Amino acid sequence: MGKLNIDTDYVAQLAELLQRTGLTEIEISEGDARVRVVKKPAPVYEAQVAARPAAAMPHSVEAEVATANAPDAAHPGTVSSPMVGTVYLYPEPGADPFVTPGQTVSEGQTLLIIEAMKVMNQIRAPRSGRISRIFVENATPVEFAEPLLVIE
Amino acid sequence: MGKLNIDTDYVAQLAELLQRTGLTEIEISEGDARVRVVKKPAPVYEAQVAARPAAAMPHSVEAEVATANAPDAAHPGTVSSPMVGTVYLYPEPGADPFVTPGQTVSEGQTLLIIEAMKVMNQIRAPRSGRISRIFVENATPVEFAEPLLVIE
Amino acid sequence: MPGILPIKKLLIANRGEIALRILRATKEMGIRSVAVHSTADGNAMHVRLADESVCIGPPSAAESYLNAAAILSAAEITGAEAIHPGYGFLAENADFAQMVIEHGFIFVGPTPEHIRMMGDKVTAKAAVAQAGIPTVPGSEGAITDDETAFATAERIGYPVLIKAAAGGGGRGMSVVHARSELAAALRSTRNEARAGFGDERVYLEKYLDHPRHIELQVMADRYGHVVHMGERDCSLQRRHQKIVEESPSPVITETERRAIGKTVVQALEKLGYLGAGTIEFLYQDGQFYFIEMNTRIQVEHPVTEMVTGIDLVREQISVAMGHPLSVTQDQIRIEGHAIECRINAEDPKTMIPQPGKIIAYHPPGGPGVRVDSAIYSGYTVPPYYDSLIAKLIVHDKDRDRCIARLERSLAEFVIDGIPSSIPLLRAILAEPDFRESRYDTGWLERFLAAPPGS
Amino acid sequence: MPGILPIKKLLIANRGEIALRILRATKEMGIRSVAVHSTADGNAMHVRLADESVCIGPPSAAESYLNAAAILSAAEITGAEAIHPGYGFLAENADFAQMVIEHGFIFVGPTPEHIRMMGDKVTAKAAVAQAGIPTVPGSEGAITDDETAFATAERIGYPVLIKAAAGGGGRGMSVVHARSELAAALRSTRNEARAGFGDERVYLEKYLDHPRHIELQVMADRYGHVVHMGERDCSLQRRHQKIVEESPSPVITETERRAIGKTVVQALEKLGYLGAGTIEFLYQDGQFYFIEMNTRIQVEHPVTEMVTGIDLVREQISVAMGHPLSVTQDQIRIEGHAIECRINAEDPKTMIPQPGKIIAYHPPGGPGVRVDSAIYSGYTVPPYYDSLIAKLIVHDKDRDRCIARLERSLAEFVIDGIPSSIPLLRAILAEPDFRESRYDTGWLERFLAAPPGS
Repeated sequence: MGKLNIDTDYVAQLAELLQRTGLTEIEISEGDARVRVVKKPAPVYEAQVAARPAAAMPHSVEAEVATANAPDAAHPGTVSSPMVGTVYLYPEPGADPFVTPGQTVSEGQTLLIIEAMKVMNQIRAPRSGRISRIFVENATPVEFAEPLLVIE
Repeated sequence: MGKLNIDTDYVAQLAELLQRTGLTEIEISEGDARVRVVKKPAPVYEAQVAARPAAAMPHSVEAEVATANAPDAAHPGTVSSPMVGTVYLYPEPGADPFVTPGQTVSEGQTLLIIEAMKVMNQIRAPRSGRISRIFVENATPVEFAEPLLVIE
Repeated sequence: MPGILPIKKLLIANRGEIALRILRATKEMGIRSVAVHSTADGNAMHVRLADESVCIGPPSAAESYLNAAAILSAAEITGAEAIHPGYGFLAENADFAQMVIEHGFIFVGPTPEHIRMMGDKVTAKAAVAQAGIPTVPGSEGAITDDETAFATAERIGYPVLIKAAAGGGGRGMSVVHARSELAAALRSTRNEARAGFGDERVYLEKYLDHPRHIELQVMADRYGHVVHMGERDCSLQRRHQKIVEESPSPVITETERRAIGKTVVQALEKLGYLGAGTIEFLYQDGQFYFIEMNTRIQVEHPVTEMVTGIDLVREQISVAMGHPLSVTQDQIRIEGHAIECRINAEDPKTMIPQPGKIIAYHPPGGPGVRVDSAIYSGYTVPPYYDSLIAKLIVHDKDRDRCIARLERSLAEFVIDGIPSSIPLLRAILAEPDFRESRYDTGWLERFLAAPPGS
Repeated sequence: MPGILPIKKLLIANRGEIALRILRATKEMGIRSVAVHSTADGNAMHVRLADESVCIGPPSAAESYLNAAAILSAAEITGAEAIHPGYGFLAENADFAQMVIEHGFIFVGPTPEHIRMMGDKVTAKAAVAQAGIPTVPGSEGAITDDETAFATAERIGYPVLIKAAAGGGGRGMSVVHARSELAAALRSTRNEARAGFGDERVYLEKYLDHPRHIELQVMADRYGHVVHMGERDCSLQRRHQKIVEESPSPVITETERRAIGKTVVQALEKLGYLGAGTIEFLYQDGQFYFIEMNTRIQVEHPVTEMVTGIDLVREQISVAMGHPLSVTQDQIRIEGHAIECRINAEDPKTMIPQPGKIIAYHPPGGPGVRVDSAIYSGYTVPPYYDSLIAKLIVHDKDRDRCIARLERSLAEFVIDGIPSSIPLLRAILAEPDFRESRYDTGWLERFLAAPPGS
């Protein structure tokens, strides 16, 4: 059985890295050698406090929006609102919508309009792709960073 | 089957490293050798609340007593004070103490006196054995449940 | 000042929020504090914040907070000069007060004689009646003939209550609304009493069918000065447990307040009372009827503190030291409105106590909000004692604003891990009867028996 | 009532404790609330408690809380009728107030004209001086000859300050204590100014070597009524940041209070001011010298609320709706004493902000204690904004008792996980200079530079 050598500098270096990066665990293996350092995350407690008052309090618009969109908001193709305002899906009343789910769009194409301070702001596609989902409805308010639609 | 060797220096070194780096776990394996040291994370929330206000506040008699005696209070042979009062180790000033460390006592033998409400209460040995430690000093106050001495 | 007995160290013979309340007063007065506690309360807030603490016994109150010998021993070994009993436990135990004094300590409260006098309902009623405080009118003794019954009923006014002398707990009583019903009711109650208790003697007493519970806060010093600090309306009760208290009472006029205040002050001057006290009345149709006197600080004292600006616990300790009252009657003003809500660790529906661990605690803040509580996040409410865990007291210019402030404060209040009475309190506050002050001592039980949604 | 513009929904254009303070007022007034917040503040207390909330931008204040377009859009999409700016951010931005009004919303604050007037030090000083408020006396313009310098110094009294017109930040200034030093000092300051700034023009101004910062709280309605609510003494400052504020000032007499109050009220009546405002003065040797006027609610407004019993934020919203003031000058009484301590998330020694996660939070309670704070256990103080995390305000009968109550409250206060200024506040409170009111605006910096233990 071979003697185990501790490279304290090595571990300390990893610890420092852990600290700096905010990671909770580092594991490095090379051949049959393996080093793993872990730093347990802080409790536990905050989650409960954070969750409970919100539940006990009146629902906010934001909380509802967040709940409804949270799963999709994480999608890498999500286009979020760059401003607070009212979203319009049609160039004018009675017209066809700018885009519909399933449609393919090219970069720079107008996706929808957000009216803020009486100004109509065209929101353009940041990349080409297929519209897989539209979260917002016509003539409804949107917040900053609220998911608008997904381009896949 | 090879004998398991514990390299205490090695483990101590890891423990020291753990302490110094603030890590909670270190695991090192090389070939079929593997060492893993863990230090449980600092207590969960309530313990912190419990600890901090006390630390920030003036020390209480109780806290000091608890700190001094806590490890021994858990000893199964500990005799605790059944009342609040003033403890006396001697039957009268100038006399020999009722008991001394190392002495063997028999069940029912007077160990010390606790004065409460001007009444002298003889505290008797609940079992026979050897006095291994006396925690209290003569003519000092004791609380309810405060460890007095240990009979082994 | 001559006759002053300075208190440098005070022992707090209580636990929970009132122990913390007394502790806060000692800190502000520069008095060192000694907390006593059972083994179940080693982590209690007042123990942590006290200058010294002494464990006095096991969890059982009988062996700890009611253990007079242990408490006196704790005072002796710590060198405290005075003992504050709080409320409950030994607060109205005349023997304890006597022992405290005999052992050379200052008892923060009235004399043992006054505690004893007021501790017995019969002697208390007789003493205050003689001192001029109105009591519930009734027959002098047992009524044996109809003539005396008619005359008595005429004198005290209908409706009257016929009570069997040997009865109790609601048995052997009947209410008579008019003269025409009296003779028959007397006969049947006597028969019932004879059959039920083997004793046919009955009494007559005025019957109050929609009384409010109104109590007057008083404070007296060693120099014969007595002041009152207005009333508290504590009509919202369940099984005689107060839930919501307010000051001033929404049904008392300034004239009534002055009149009953003057009566009470004069009576206590006659009796030579000392310290804090509360005279409890039933109030109906403009009349006050004495129930009992509490010879201690009350749970609901903060509402009086909020409307008068007077620190009652500080004043208690101050007069116990021999200082004269810090205020005269004409300096006491009732300003704005204050309401206290008692928050218990209990199921809000069944009101069954639910001790346990508090995972999250966040009290409300902002203007006009006071919280008296000894709990904190991570604290475990022990199962051995009272379920009161917090008092929320709110002050504002008038009753409507006070209720609005109370509602927003209750909505902010977070107590997690155990159920609390906060939902019940919010439900009560939402009731039109409460908002319009239409409630008597029976209202809450009726509300709980048949809530509007049922 | 004619001319009333009811507010049913109000947007709070701020964050932190003042957003929560405004929110509490709306709840108590029955007004629906809209919180706006950056992406960093999604978990903020005021966001959670608001009826509605709108995310208005990324963490950077410039793109969120200072983003007028986003805030107005948020008001539009939620249908709010009014915007309360709080303090800081857009509170004293006249253009923003103008935009709010032009978009048809009520701005809870004064007119844009008054904000603009008071936002410029020169026009502000001229305006208030003309309205009768005392300002720091000095030369009318640049001083070019010694004769004018002598005459001016004679008029305003020694010591005087020679200030280079182009100077600033403490450079290009010299203090002259006597006539004999003036000519030489003028020469050297001119030379310095010419060398340093290429401009040798200098001004003369009265030099205050131990001033206190005293400010008057005022409130005005649309009907020309103005009242003042006494003063706040905010002399404990570090780098012009107030740390401890109290009311009444321990150095102002009732006569002085009335006189300066009357002067200020008359001046604001002349100016036709509306809403809440604060006139800040330096005070030395019995004289007041105007510094500036803040046209908004102040951080330290609670001390005034505690001694007057007036809810200033409620009053602000009420007068913004067009209601007349709820009180007249003779109904306003200063009762007892109040002190506010600002608790910052910062290293108590270096005073460097230390944002981070709060592991445990337990505010003090009991009588006379108010906490205005938007933090809670588990909350993370974001690094983007002000480090103020809590205000502890204490009220009691007099200053000594108020300090004792403050000390016990600070000792009870638990904020764990990040450092706070609580230890610094406790150290200040322990200082004899503070206890005996011997401090001026330079005291705290001297104390911090050389604490007694050093």
